[in-house]
Amino acid sequence: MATLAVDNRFNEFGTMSFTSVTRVNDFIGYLQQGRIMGSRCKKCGISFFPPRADCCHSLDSDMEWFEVKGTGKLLSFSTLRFGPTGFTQGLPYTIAVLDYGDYKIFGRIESSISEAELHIGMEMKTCPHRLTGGHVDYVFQKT
Amino acid sequence: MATLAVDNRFNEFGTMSFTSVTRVNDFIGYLQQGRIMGSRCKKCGISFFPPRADCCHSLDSDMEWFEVKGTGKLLSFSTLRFGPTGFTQGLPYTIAVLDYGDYKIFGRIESSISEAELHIGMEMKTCPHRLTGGHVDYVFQKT
Amino acid sequence: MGKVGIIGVGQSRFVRAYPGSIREMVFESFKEAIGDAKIAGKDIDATVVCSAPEYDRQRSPAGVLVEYLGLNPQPTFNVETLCSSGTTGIRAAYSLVKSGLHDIVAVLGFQKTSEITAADSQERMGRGADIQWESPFGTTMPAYFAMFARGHMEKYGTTMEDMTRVRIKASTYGVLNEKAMIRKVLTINDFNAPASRLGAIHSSPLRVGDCCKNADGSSCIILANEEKSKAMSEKPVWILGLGSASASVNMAGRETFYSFHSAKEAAKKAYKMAGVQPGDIDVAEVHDGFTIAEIMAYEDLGFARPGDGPGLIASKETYKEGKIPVNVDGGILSKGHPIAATGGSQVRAIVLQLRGESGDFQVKDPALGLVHNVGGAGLYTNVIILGRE
Amino acid sequence: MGKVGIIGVGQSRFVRAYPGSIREMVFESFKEAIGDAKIAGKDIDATVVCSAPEYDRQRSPAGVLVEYLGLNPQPTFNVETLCSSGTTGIRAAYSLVKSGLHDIVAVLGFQKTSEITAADSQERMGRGADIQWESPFGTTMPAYFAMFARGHMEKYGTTMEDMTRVRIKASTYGVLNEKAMIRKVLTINDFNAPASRLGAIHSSPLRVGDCCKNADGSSCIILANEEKSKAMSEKPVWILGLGSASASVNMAGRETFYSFHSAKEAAKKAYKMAGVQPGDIDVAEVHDGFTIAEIMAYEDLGFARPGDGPGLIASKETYKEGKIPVNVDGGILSKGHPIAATGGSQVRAIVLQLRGESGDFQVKDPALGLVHNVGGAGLYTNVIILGRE
Ligand SMILES: [Zn+2]
Ligand SMILES: [Zn+2]
Repeated sequence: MATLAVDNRFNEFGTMSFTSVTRVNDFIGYLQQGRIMGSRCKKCGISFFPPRADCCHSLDSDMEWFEVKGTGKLLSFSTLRFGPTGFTQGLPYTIAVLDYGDYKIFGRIESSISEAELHIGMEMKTCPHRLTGGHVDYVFQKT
Repeated sequence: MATLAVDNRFNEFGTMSFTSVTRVNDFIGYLQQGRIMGSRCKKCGISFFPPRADCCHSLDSDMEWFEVKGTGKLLSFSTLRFGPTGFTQGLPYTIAVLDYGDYKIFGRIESSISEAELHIGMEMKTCPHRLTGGHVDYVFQKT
Repeated sequence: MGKVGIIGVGQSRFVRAYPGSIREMVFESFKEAIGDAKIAGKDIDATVVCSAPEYDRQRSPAGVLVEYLGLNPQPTFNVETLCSSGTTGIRAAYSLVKSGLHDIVAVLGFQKTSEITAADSQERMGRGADIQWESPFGTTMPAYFAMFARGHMEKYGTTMEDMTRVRIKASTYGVLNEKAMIRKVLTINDFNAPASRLGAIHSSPLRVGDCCKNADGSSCIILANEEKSKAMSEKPVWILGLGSASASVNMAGRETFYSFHSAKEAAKKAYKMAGVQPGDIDVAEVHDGFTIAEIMAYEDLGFARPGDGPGLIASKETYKEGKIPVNVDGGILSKGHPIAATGGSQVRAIVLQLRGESGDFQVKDPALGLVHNVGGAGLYTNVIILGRE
Repeated sequence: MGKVGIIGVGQSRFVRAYPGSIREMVFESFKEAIGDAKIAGKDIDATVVCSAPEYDRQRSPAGVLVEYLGLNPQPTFNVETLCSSGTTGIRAAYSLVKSGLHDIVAVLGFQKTSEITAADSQERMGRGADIQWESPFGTTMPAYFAMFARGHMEKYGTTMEDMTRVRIKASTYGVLNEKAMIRKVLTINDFNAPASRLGAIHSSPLRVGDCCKNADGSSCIILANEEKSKAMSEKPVWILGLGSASASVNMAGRETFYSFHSAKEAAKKAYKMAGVQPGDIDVAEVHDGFTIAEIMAYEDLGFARPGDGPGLIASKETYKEGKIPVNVDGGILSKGHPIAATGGSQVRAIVLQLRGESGDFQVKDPALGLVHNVGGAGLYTNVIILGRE
């Protein structure tokens, strides 16, 4: 994983990023290529999302990337009518968690999907998403 | 002492203020009139500078204003060549403490006084001072 | 090792915008607690200051506060666990006393949220989430709790009307509490009337009326060892049990969305330490920052079985005359939420109940009380069990 | 009540800019401490997180760190006393163990100061002063310590050369410490040469070379009760004395400018609790954020009489072979100052000394060690006495 002193790619994650430097900055590189990646401990085999540079089970730092594939089950969601500073332009928007079994993913529902179309337990997929200004994140879409 | 919800006069204290609302906002009113005031507990008779709305001895809040007069003895000082964000324009400047006996005052030495003119123990006086933008504070001057 | 007692409690009136500085605001509750304990500042061996630091520009407020209160050179430090900072301070103070390091410790909790806008406040609370992986999506505390509300509705069939009942109960007692910020009796009409402000969706399914409001305020709780408690206080209240737990900050690390695992863990530890059961509790303060949070608290604390929280409030068993009165001082929903002052206010409420000094909302002769204080969306929970004996 | 021991210590390398996030930086010292203690994460019953929160955008870092380290659902909280936050965490952890609430507690100290500019950093440190009455004048920590340097010079005739000696000693050991940020042997020429960077005035009378540099880093100290310490560790180090004190944050509240009253108070309490005298201490880490601070520490701790601090270093008695070796790991001046990680680094240095594991800078067979950690310009001081028995 990248360890360049000036690798601040994480600045480009989401509508507004609060983190610049992280040892999992390659996540952003993959995302810009259209791939959503988690990390897996080579020793334990445990899959982590969000990805980590270090395994909290074995305390090893020898990790490999894996691609998030398939669908996850919608665990819960909420549509915000009030957003924090920096996010009010995009209102309303819906945050949610998908359960992929080995791991879960927190993110936003794709903006064209109405709340009425959502129900807990439905299968959704996680898709790369480009924002203005070169920022990237991911959204949950219907299968 | 003032208790208006919108009395934010303390915004005008010093080069850059970090406090807007305080129950001793009248200090700023007096300072704008050219008077430097401390506060005294009516019950204990203890004089406080900086002024307080509450006495930490009797836990009473019945205070009266008194004017800082006469001279104080220079206890220590330092001339800054590096200042924090918002203060670099005025460099170098000298911070100091004067001992008035009943109380002490922290502030800046008047900018025309060179460091070579200063020595610990010298008598100085505290004078009102106007800054740009309607801000006010006080400076220590030679007697 | 002896017991640890609470010998003095104080709270400022919680307000939208306190017309003074943090030191002046904290002075109010400190003076009340000192007067309540009938001690002097010099009797205090150490202080613990509770604050969520993003709300004020003063760094390291502990230093400023102890100077203003005349408590130098005694030691002090700041503690923080978001909205549960106040009870974290009490836990820290308990251990300082119990360990023998200090005899008498004051816990000062405060927040002056009025100096920033509501959106900025949500942004700061959002940064109490995982700033790397969640805040970039525009998260807020109401939206996190809303996910638990939706999870609870899905799992147990809980309705918006069940949540409305929590707010109505809070208003019933808030109107009686002179220190509360919101003092208006609410009815179901306040939610259901057309164009109702409280009924408007905030973060679905939660409505504006399901969410607490930020406030300015301070609280002060004074703890002492057993010897000093008995010597100095006519009615010391004893800390019998303390439980604390954490959960993953990232929602992707949570197993379920209808319960707070940290609350269940903290409760289990507190009950074990006190050697009591949920059914033994006579009066409780739970963290009702959101209506759903009170319903989940009933279940996480064992006052109701999982899914039976709505039934407990529907049958009014958490009213003052019920089998387990909860938040009968109006709770956070009525008092307002000055983040790190809230835990101290909850503890004060239970101490006054156990002393029989709660006036209009006094529960009949309680012997055991409980405080449940949550930081973040179940990220941290503290549970404290207090008793007369 | 049994003793409280330290069974594991860890520290990341202190660097100017850590190429990762705070969670990743804390992982480094945590892993080292866990390995040192030969325990697993699940053995840890609670964590205390030490951070001066203005340096990072993550609010409430405790939650994020315990999740990353796999320590849920055990409780955690944040503590802060500016530059002494690290030892405040150890004091809090001591009382959590001693009180019986927990058996094993990890103290995580960290700061990532590199994400903000040096001027912004000074501004934040300045807001660690009284923001109402002092920060509007443009205060910084170097200027505050400079006022004490000038006071000490006036009172005792201390010279700039005396202060230079402190920095030279630090550099002597910093070069040997693989975890130090600044690893270069300095001589008096580095201060006195024309156009010398270290000799340039920073805040008179202090020069650039009298001031430490901010750093990024983390530390981890693992405490355990007596039973677990003896069972788990071959060489537990015991916490024998703890002293803590505060002083007025406003310089207008200080009596003198040649000593820190909080340090004298804290030392008095720590010596009393441990039942030892200054002359009994075999090795010490003192808070040398500024050269003058180490000289004052000698006097405040009783290693030298008031005014005799300069003589103690001039006679090299605080070198490794002297009667009271001080900061022989390079101190803050060489290691760099990752604010809330510093206290843990100091404690780690003494623990390794008492175990005989300090390598190139091992003092001969020390039995008693002392840590002195100052927050602000003498606003807070913690003193901790550690021993092999
Ligand atoms: Zn692993
Ligand atoms: Zn008085």
